[in-house]
Amino acid sequence: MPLRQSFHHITRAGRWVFSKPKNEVCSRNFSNSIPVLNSALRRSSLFDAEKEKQRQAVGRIEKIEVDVVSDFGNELLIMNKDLSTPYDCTKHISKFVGQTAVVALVDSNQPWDMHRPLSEACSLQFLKTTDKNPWIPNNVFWRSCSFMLGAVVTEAFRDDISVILHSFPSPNIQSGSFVLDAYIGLESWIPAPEELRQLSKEMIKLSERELPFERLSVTQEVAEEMFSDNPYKINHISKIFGNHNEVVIYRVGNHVDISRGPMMSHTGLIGRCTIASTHYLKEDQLYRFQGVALPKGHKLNHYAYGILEKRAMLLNSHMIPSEASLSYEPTPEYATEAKEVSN
Amino acid sequence: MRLNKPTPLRPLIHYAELSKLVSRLKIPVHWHVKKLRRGDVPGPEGRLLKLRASVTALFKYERIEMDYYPADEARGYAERLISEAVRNGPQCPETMEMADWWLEEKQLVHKLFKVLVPRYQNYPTSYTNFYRAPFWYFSDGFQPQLNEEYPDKEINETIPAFRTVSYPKGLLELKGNPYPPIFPSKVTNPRSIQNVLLSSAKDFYKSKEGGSERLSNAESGRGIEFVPNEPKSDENLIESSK
Amino acid sequence: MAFYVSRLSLGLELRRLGCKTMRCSGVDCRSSSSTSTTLAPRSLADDGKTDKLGRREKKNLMMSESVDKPDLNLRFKYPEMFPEPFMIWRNPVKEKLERKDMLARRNCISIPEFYVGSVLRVNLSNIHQPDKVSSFVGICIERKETGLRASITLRNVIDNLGVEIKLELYDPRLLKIEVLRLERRLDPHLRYLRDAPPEYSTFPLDMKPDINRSDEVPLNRIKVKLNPRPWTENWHKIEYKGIDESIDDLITNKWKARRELLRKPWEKYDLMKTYRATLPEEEMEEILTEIKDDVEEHDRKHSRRQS
Amino acid sequence: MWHSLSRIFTMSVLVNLVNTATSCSTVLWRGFHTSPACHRLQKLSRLRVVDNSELGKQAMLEGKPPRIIQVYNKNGIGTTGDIVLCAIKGLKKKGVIVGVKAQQPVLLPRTDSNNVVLIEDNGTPLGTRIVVPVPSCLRTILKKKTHAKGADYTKVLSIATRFV
Amino acid sequence: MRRLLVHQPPTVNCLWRETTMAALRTRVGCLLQGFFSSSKIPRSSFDIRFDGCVTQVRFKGGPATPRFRHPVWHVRKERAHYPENLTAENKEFIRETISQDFGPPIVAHGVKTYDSPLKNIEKIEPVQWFPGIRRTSTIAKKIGIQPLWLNDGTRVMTTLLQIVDNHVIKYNPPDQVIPLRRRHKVIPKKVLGKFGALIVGAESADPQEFTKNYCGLFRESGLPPKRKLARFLISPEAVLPSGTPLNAMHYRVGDYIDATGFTIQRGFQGVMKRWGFKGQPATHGQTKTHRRPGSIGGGAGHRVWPGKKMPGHMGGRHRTLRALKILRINTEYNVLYVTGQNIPGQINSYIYVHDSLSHHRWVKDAKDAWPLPTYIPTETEVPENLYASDVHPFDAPSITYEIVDTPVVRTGAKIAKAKGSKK
Repeated sequence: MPLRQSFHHITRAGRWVFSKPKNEVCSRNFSNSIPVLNSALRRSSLFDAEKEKQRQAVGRIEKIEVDVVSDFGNELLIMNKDLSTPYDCTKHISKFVGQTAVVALVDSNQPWDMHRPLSEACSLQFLKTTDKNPWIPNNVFWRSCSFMLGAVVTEAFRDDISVILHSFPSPNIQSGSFVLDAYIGLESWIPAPEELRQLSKEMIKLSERELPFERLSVTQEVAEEMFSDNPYKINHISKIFGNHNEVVIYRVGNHVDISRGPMMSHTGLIGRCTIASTHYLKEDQLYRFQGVALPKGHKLNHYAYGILEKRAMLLNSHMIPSEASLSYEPTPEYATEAKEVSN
Repeated sequence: MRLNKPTPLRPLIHYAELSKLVSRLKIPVHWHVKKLRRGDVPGPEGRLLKLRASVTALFKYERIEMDYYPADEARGYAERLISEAVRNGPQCPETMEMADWWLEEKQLVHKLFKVLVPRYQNYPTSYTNFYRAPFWYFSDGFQPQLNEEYPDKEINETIPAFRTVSYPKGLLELKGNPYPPIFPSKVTNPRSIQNVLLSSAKDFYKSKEGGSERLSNAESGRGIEFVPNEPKSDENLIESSK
Repeated sequence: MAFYVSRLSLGLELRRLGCKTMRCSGVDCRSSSSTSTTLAPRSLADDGKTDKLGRREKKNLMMSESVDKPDLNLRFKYPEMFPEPFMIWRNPVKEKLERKDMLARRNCISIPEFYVGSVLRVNLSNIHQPDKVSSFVGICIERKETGLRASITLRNVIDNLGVEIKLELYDPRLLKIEVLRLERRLDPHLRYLRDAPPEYSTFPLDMKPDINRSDEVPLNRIKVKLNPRPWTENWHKIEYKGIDESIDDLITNKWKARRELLRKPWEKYDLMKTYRATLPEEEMEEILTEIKDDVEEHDRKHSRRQS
Repeated sequence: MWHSLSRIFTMSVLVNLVNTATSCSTVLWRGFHTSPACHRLQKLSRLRVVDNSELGKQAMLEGKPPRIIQVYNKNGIGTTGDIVLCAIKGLKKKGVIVGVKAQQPVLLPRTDSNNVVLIEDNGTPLGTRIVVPVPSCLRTILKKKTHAKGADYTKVLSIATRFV
Repeated sequence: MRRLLVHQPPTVNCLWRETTMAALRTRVGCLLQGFFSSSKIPRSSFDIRFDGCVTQVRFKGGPATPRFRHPVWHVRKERAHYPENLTAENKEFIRETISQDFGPPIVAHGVKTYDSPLKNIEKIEPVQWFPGIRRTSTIAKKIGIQPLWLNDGTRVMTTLLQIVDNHVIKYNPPDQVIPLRRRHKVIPKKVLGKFGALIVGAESADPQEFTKNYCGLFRESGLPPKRKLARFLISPEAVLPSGTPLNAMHYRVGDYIDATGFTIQRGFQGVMKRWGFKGQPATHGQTKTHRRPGSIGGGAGHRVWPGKKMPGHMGGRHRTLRALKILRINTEYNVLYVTGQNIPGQINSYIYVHDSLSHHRWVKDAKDAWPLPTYIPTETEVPENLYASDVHPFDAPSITYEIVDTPVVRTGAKIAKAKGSKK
């Protein structure tokens, strides 16, 4: 098939034209032979192993009927149980839907990750931020931004500075910024504008890689093994497991973190992003990173966006860990259940 | 400044014609008049006859697609005709004469006074919509008319191929027509993320703490720089002659 | 400009004509002038109808109806107050300033109501005859231009010689303008009196004012018989209402045939031509409301001075 | 090139024509070109003599009005107050233009005919009276043109009956 | 006829892409069809289906006209306008924020100037005049032409120049001034390094209209972005702090100015209109040469010398009209009434107003000097209209003349002189 190969080669250039192999979930082939360089890579390889294990556990492939509901009519798809994801369903509909959908909605009430296998016959809807009621996708987007900020913050600092992520609170768009709390071993660091710009740049770079958000539900032991070097997370995991009997972890690239989810389809959905400020939370000895972002396709002039940026510079007091622990149990992200879906 | 504009010539009138009273049109009116040609009748009369056909078609079908510039001209005449009809009503003989002349079919005169005038009675905006339309191509099913002077088919196929692509097209419609709208209705969604962010920012700044924080923040001046690529010297500025 | 894809997915890219074109110079400034002609800074500061960006709130239709409108018939009384309707030459600030100057001059001397066809006496100071007031009596045969450039032409036959003088209405050399006979004629100008027998434009230099104080200005329907050719202009080309039909005897058959060709019966149907040649009614009302108070005060002042 | 005749001259010709051929419109059409009005007073332009000199009266009655053969100014186009040299009845006489048909600036009168007053070389008018009104700006203009040793043009003003 | 080649990637899956590509493909097909149908080749052999699409977009274009092209490093001013889908309340909120940031303009654009909200504006101290000092010029708008009458009754046509909301944006000292157009104009050495550049902006506008880069130019001065920017060369002594407003009182009545504008576009014109050639006779055996230039040279050179006046594009150039007198100033609307009705540029276009550099009109003495570096407002109220001494105000009584004896005149005649209107 030389022609077909060359064809593929040509079409690499177009970003929206053809999917890149790296977008495919199954194409990730993280070899165990690579030596574990740091904790992030170690976590990632553990994630791979756990994922492969869960994949093997599926056993015999069963078929389920998935009814895809859209404005243009319904479509009935026969998919594989515990293997096919909503993203796989979009491949039978349109590439465009697969690229733009933020999150899926199963049986009109349960938000479902685009890369999470479907476990039973259901009806499926794809949600976008441009929908009439974009409450779910907006919150998913906001949460994913916090997650990505964690990935960026982990990578961004020098090697001699140990970054330990604490957590990020449940998404609150009204608060004006998405938030990440992390321990970075510094106390009086006030970031210069260039440093903040560098963080924003890293966010955009991550977004341009269009990495998928992969989801796994693991047991307490696996999770504790993964986050063995993170005392905050160890603390969280035990509390979470006590409440929910499972721990949900997500991965983007090599970054793995705990979150209830759901997350958006891939990182490329961020259109515009600014990391506006950091604030030192004295009681927790944590740094709070704050940013503001807009999804792709939502355009705003520079002045209006500047207003949002200026607001994001102020301290977002939404669920500061030391205060939140008094009223919410256990970790903030798990504490608040999703509000009514049909808000 | 656009360069292709015609040179302004001094108009022949030096004062406003005060004896006539007209209502203000709600469309942008160009100061220069586009010359239009009609084959059989030369000059401004041919221009008006050509526009008359367009105006009649507009009143008949309520949505037409035609060459952009004739459509732009015809839009003004249609607006004026409706505004005269709304203003004076069918009792005014001059208005009736205008409607008689501009609308070639008799039933359209009735339509103007009985359908359109009630429709546009208290219209705060213009009565027509005007859009740019795509070019016409053979592939869209457009067949240029054969030129009878040249019965040779080959010539007839080559000549219009160049002529048909060279003129932009426009779409002209009366407002309130029965067809489905050309664009989906532009209802801004207050729940979209930028609106949520802005309205929450508004609430935040309106509240007391936001207002005070805003001031303190402005004074400290710490945070993000909003000025990328500020040039070093004044060489980026428009030159002056001194 | 944004490009949309139509909902019917026809692939049509339709571009909406926005109002962006309003800013370029070649486009009607009338529609924008509703906000910009009312530019009096002091009054703006007082009434507080502007928002914080200085944009003036749009008046409701209902609001404008409740405000009492000025009498539109006044527009014939002060025709030079209305600017030339050539849109790319207009500027609301300049028109406003010019009207202010005109009103200031009207405060000094009385510029009465008169029309083309009225007989006037003007007193003016003449640099060639210092210490004297020279005066001229004549029929107004033309009224041209607007604003401070407004001018009139007076014609009289003195000692069997037709004499015309062009005057600028706002010239400070004018001392007095007196209307001797107030009437209108059928045509916008009476330049054809130059080619008419002298009795049509002969007025005694010591003519007494003869004005009937009725509300309506009388319309003189006199038809002028022209002299035989040659003429100063081709009067047969345009149908003047004030020229007698005997003009047909004065021209050749060839000219008559050509006259038929020169007629433009379609011109009255050219609605946009009419629109471009006039000011919209709304704008006339704005101007009249602006000048109304000052003008009434001047009239009262000058009438008191005369009596 | 035919220049048009002045108003009075044309009138006299036409009156004759009308008398001879009544109610026949085609007769009025003349075989030579008449532009509507000669607004430029240059060489060979015809003038109307408006004083009561014998020479002028005779020339006008005979239908042989004077023609300009020289305009004494820089551009060769005469206006009010210019001195011209006229050919009248085989004689060369100077004249002062006291009224023109062309468009005039504000406050200067414009007349229906191009009028001239005949003078001698020293500025003395041939006649004793000007029968039509003359523009008042002549006072300034002629005073300016008068020099102590040259001709005294202000004498023309003294025979004027009415100023406009 | 210009041809524009557009290369597009081939097949796509998205719906809108597909339709577009289909349209493009068929367009190429039809163009080729039209092209080849005139030849005798059967059409079927040219029934090409394109995978990689190359399409032609053809349009009718006018003649190429000279255009001012900004350098590549010029800050882009216009931004793309796209639907932002903001609710009315949010738009209102943005507008409020703008007015909070920059302070509300007193009146909408054009008439009154933007009032600076800054507290610590540097106080301007008057500067001593010395020969050769140059102060800043201003940006005005040509708003119309109207007559004024002088005291002796003569009428002069004046152009109204409105100084629209001018503020000083920035100052670049002489060592940072980079002359523009180095290639075309040789900048004299005495000028280089002697004058600094003062950047002045006119007409404040909504920052949402412009790009972020352009708005950044105004950040240091604390002003909203301006519609028009200009650079004026000034002596370093006459420098003004950024944010200083400039108004009509920068000039005085009776001063002389130079006005620079962008002349009206007239398109491609022949020599008669462009250069005022006489043309050639209408008759007498002329064949198709009535408005042509005639000979354009010859003799020993056998060449056309550079600078020969020929047909070409007329208008659209910066031109300066010098030594125009200011007859009147309206301080309320910031309008200068300047002699002449031929100031380059259309009505409502921008004009740069400089102090006159005309040889006879520049300031040569300290006692004639204009206010330096600019007019500093005082406690006394300025009247709305300022007239030059020889101008007749409109609210003054009519002009009358009286006889004044002048013994100098040789003829002994008496000349008239204007009376009245002397307040």
